[in-house]
Amino acid sequence: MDKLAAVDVVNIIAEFSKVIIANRDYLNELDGKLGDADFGTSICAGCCAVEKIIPELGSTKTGFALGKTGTTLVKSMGGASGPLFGTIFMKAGKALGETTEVGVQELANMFAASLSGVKTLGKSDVGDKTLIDALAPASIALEAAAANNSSLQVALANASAAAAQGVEDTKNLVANRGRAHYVGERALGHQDAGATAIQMLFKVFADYVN
Amino acid sequence: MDKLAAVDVVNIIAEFSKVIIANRDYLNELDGKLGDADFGTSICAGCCAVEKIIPELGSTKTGFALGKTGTTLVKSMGGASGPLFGTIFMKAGKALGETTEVGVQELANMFAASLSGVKTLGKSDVGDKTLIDALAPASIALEAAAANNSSLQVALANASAAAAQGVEDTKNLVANRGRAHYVGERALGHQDAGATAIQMLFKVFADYVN
Amino acid sequence: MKKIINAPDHVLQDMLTGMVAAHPDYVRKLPDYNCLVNRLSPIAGKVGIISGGGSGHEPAHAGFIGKGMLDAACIGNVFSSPTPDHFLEAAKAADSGAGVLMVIKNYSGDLMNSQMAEEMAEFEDVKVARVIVDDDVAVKNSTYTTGRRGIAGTIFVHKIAGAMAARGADLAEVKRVAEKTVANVRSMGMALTPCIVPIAGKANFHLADDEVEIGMGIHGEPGINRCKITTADEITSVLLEKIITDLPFAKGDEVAVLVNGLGATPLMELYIVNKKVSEICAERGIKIYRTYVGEYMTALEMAGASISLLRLDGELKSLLDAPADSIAFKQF
Amino acid sequence: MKKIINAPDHVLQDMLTGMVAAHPDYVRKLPDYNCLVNRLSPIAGKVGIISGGGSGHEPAHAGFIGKGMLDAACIGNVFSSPTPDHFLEAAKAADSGAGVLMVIKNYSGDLMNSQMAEEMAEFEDVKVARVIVDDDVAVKNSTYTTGRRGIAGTIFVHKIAGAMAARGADLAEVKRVAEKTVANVRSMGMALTPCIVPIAGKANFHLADDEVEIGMGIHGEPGINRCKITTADEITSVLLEKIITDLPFAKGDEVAVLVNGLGATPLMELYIVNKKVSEICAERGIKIYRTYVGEYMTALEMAGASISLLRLDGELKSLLDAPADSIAFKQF
Ligand SMILES: Nc1ncnc2c1ncn2[C@@H]1O[C@H](COP(=O)(O)OP(=O)(O)O)[C@@H](O)[C@H]1O
Ligand SMILES: Nc1ncnc2c1ncn2[C@@H]1O[C@H](COP(=O)(O)OP(=O)(O)O)[C@@H](O)[C@H]1O
Ligand SMILES: [Mg+2]
Ligand SMILES: [Mg+2]
Ligand SMILES: [Mg+2]
Ligand SMILES: [Mg+2]
Repeated sequence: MDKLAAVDVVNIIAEFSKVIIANRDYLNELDGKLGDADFGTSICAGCCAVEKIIPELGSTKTGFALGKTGTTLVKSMGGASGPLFGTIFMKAGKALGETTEVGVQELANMFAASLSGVKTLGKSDVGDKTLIDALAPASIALEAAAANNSSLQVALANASAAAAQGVEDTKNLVANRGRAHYVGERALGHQDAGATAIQMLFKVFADYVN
Repeated sequence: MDKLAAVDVVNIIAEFSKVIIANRDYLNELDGKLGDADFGTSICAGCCAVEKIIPELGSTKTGFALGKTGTTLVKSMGGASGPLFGTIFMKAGKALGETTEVGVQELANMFAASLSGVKTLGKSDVGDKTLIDALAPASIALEAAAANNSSLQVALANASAAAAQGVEDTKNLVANRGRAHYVGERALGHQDAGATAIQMLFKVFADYVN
Repeated sequence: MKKIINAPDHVLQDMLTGMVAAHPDYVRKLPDYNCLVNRLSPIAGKVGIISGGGSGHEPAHAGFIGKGMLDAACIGNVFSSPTPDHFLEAAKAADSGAGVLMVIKNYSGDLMNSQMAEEMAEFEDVKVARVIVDDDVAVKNSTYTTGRRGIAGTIFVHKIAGAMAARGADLAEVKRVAEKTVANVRSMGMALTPCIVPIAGKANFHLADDEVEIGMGIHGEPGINRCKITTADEITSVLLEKIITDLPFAKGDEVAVLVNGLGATPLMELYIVNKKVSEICAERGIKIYRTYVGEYMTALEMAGASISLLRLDGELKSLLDAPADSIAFKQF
Repeated sequence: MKKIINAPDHVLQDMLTGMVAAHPDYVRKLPDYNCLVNRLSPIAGKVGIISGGGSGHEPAHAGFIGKGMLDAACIGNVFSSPTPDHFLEAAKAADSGAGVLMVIKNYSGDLMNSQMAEEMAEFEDVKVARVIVDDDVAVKNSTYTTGRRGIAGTIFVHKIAGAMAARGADLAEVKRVAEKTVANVRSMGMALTPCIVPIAGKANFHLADDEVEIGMGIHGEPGINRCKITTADEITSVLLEKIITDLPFAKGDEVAVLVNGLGATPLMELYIVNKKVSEICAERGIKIYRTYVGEYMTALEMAGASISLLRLDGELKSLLDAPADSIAFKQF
């Protein structure tokens, strides 16, 4: 597989939803260490809403399903993560627009857009012990893969590995600001829930092309 | 001792206050079985107020100290027992009035007045598992003693014994109405707190004349 | 016992001080008496309305002092009746010469102390009448009562009598509508947790983690039965069934509803109860004219709620509709 | 978990149904949206005021819908921000064409969802401005915030902005006084017990039988320190000290005071706190212009209280004094 078609994007969205729903309690548990233990419930509500609209996602434009998934997440999640995950998909969709095929360069473009959208909305950055700490390294890995003309498989494998490492790194972060700040040293050893969901997203992408 | 003078009445009131104050926790505990465990606190507050006015109780009229004690109890106790114990002393005082000496007949008169006052105010009667179950038999004992021309010592010993028996009898009562009604069978085995205080009053009288 | 207090035997005085400090435009305190008095009272020609009882039921009763409701309230220690002199002084402060109605809940202590005050008032040339509220349909007798307890339905008596007095009616008329209110109001409560009287320092009963007490009184007196907690809908149905069949409230009746929190119950839960109340009334053809949801007659930090229904006629409706501007009950 | 509810995931809908049933003269619900709207809104020519946030803080925020306060509120799940479409629909329902001010408490979720709504509103031709309330002086950052949390001081923002809008001021002017209120209000709370989010089913922290948490947030977020419970006077002093030195409030300042219950604290205890508040203000020469005591911004059944102080100038005083007739905040 060289490029993802719109239908592949829909399949990936469907698979991501399945994975998230299966990990609801785990994500709640992770959020419980640094926050209010509702991230799993919240993103699960979002993914359930997404599952319901999967039949409506058919289109030749790859951006369509992503954008629609984003607005669905925004409308169904609430909390802090709703706008953030919504933005990730909405910005990704907007970056792809009417494109009918997604290659490595497109993947790099779309997640760069997602990353910048999240940073702006969340007023946060790398090192704040948030989902950005998984999204940023994955995005960088994709840009490197695009520069190196890597295959889709290699690009997504690298991105997934980078996201996984990013999640691992959140364990060692004591944030200077934001929600993880107040727990201070107590946050050490715990990985961020939102970052974990991002890693799951990249793993679904990587597994799909294999 | 044949008759009680006004000063004896004051001494008895003072002694009664002492006894009650010493039995605060015990009376609370008894009330706790059938009510809200505040009777000791309540009557103790009354007796503390009475102790403060003891110096003002000097008079040749035996009714004066009793009446003043009654109004003091009413003003300082609150709850259900305040008006009742206040009435006991107020009615007793009123029955004696300007009398300078209290013999058996006077004792019978004063507690008959107390009893009828309590029944009217409390809308209660013998068998309701209240202080009436101590006051009524004591009052009857005094009337019998008066009819038999018994001595003060015998009359008060009988009254005290009758009150004690009355308290004992409250253990076996399941009231048909009033505050002990709702606890029903659960009230069995527990003596009434108010009746216990009445018994203490008669015991103080009996001990004083010995 | 975990409370924001200074000392168990200071709670009444500290609270009174805090209330006057918060609402100097509504109330003043009588020196030497645990009585709060409407800043405007006595109001010339108006019958005075006073209420009294133990504290621990806030905002009842002093919180209902204000235009169109109470002229004064006398407040006892926690869950303990004030003594007659406090009732008397409250009555005197409320009296403009037109007489005073005492609103008393049916508890032995309140009854006896207020009755003594009524007798004392004669000597002070204050015309006093009393109305005894006994709206709780749960049990016939209870810890402090012979007959039914007076609970949250008392608020309606304050409102109706207050409005009638504000209209300039005489004492007999004010008493008449107060008694009419008592005759038409029925209530019942339930509790999830006990409360702690500060001076006692510990709860006087225990409820298991999954138990509720149906018919609980506002001092923690036992109710009808203790059962496993079920849904809000079921609990509401049980309470309302008992209330409706008692009067009985019938199809076509118009009612005012009061969903009252006992202290620790979130307003969210009271509204959830009210949802079911409105559904049951609709099913039964009972028309809801007005609804009040909130904390009106509490039992310290007890978790639980009571429901009151007041059957209305034209007169009661217009009195209920009248504006009121008290500390805790305001209506434009 | 012991609650009077039907099911953890029904609490929001059941509550909204119960609220509308209780107050049909004040609010209507937007079909398909968790938004309650003033029955009279949009009011021709008037700037709309809306507030939104998670539920569990009742009466905040829908309880402040009414004349002189809010036109609409959108309500999320317990302690969770509503999604942007709910903010948007609330804004649309409140807009008469004069624009809408959104009153938002400083929590990441509320901020982001309302910001998205603000962006979406542009496409719907609704002029929206936002004011962010961050009155809690306890901690700089917390579970859901960057910067200070918004807590009970928000009530003053509703009141002042609502009054300004009722006067017919334009959106910029309404926003100006709202921001002036935010600039002059400081709050801090403390808790005695945790609360339980229905869907979680258990408390997310624990306090020992003799512990209090000073600076606790309204979702149970940690504060400054956990210490042994002392007297109401001491606790009040600690909170007020932090509040007063923060702005700082100075001798000669005139303030409005809000002693707010977090859900399970008896009104009696809130008045006891207010006693000390009034004493401290008197000592420091801070003049209390108005005091509010009660439950305005709660955290489900959490026991505890917060204190808010708002420094007033002539403009804020007259806006605070303006009448208001909302469900839970009424002022003649
Ligand atoms: N300002 C932010 N910027 C980026 N990510 C954030 C921000 N705030 C929260 N997150 C992410 O959202 C996750 C928490 O989401 P969730 O539990 O749904 O929100 P809430 O804090 O409202 O309960 C965190 O694990 C973190 O990755
Ligand atoms: N109606 C009544 N008639 C006679 N005695 C009564 C009546 N009600 C209560 N008592 C007496 O008062 C005592 C309880 O007093 P107390 O605890 O002070 O009152 P409360 O019930 O208000 O807490 C009881 O033990 C009983 O003897
Ligand atoms: Mg969370
Ligand atoms: Mg008792
Ligand atoms: Mg008592
Ligand atoms: Mg959350």
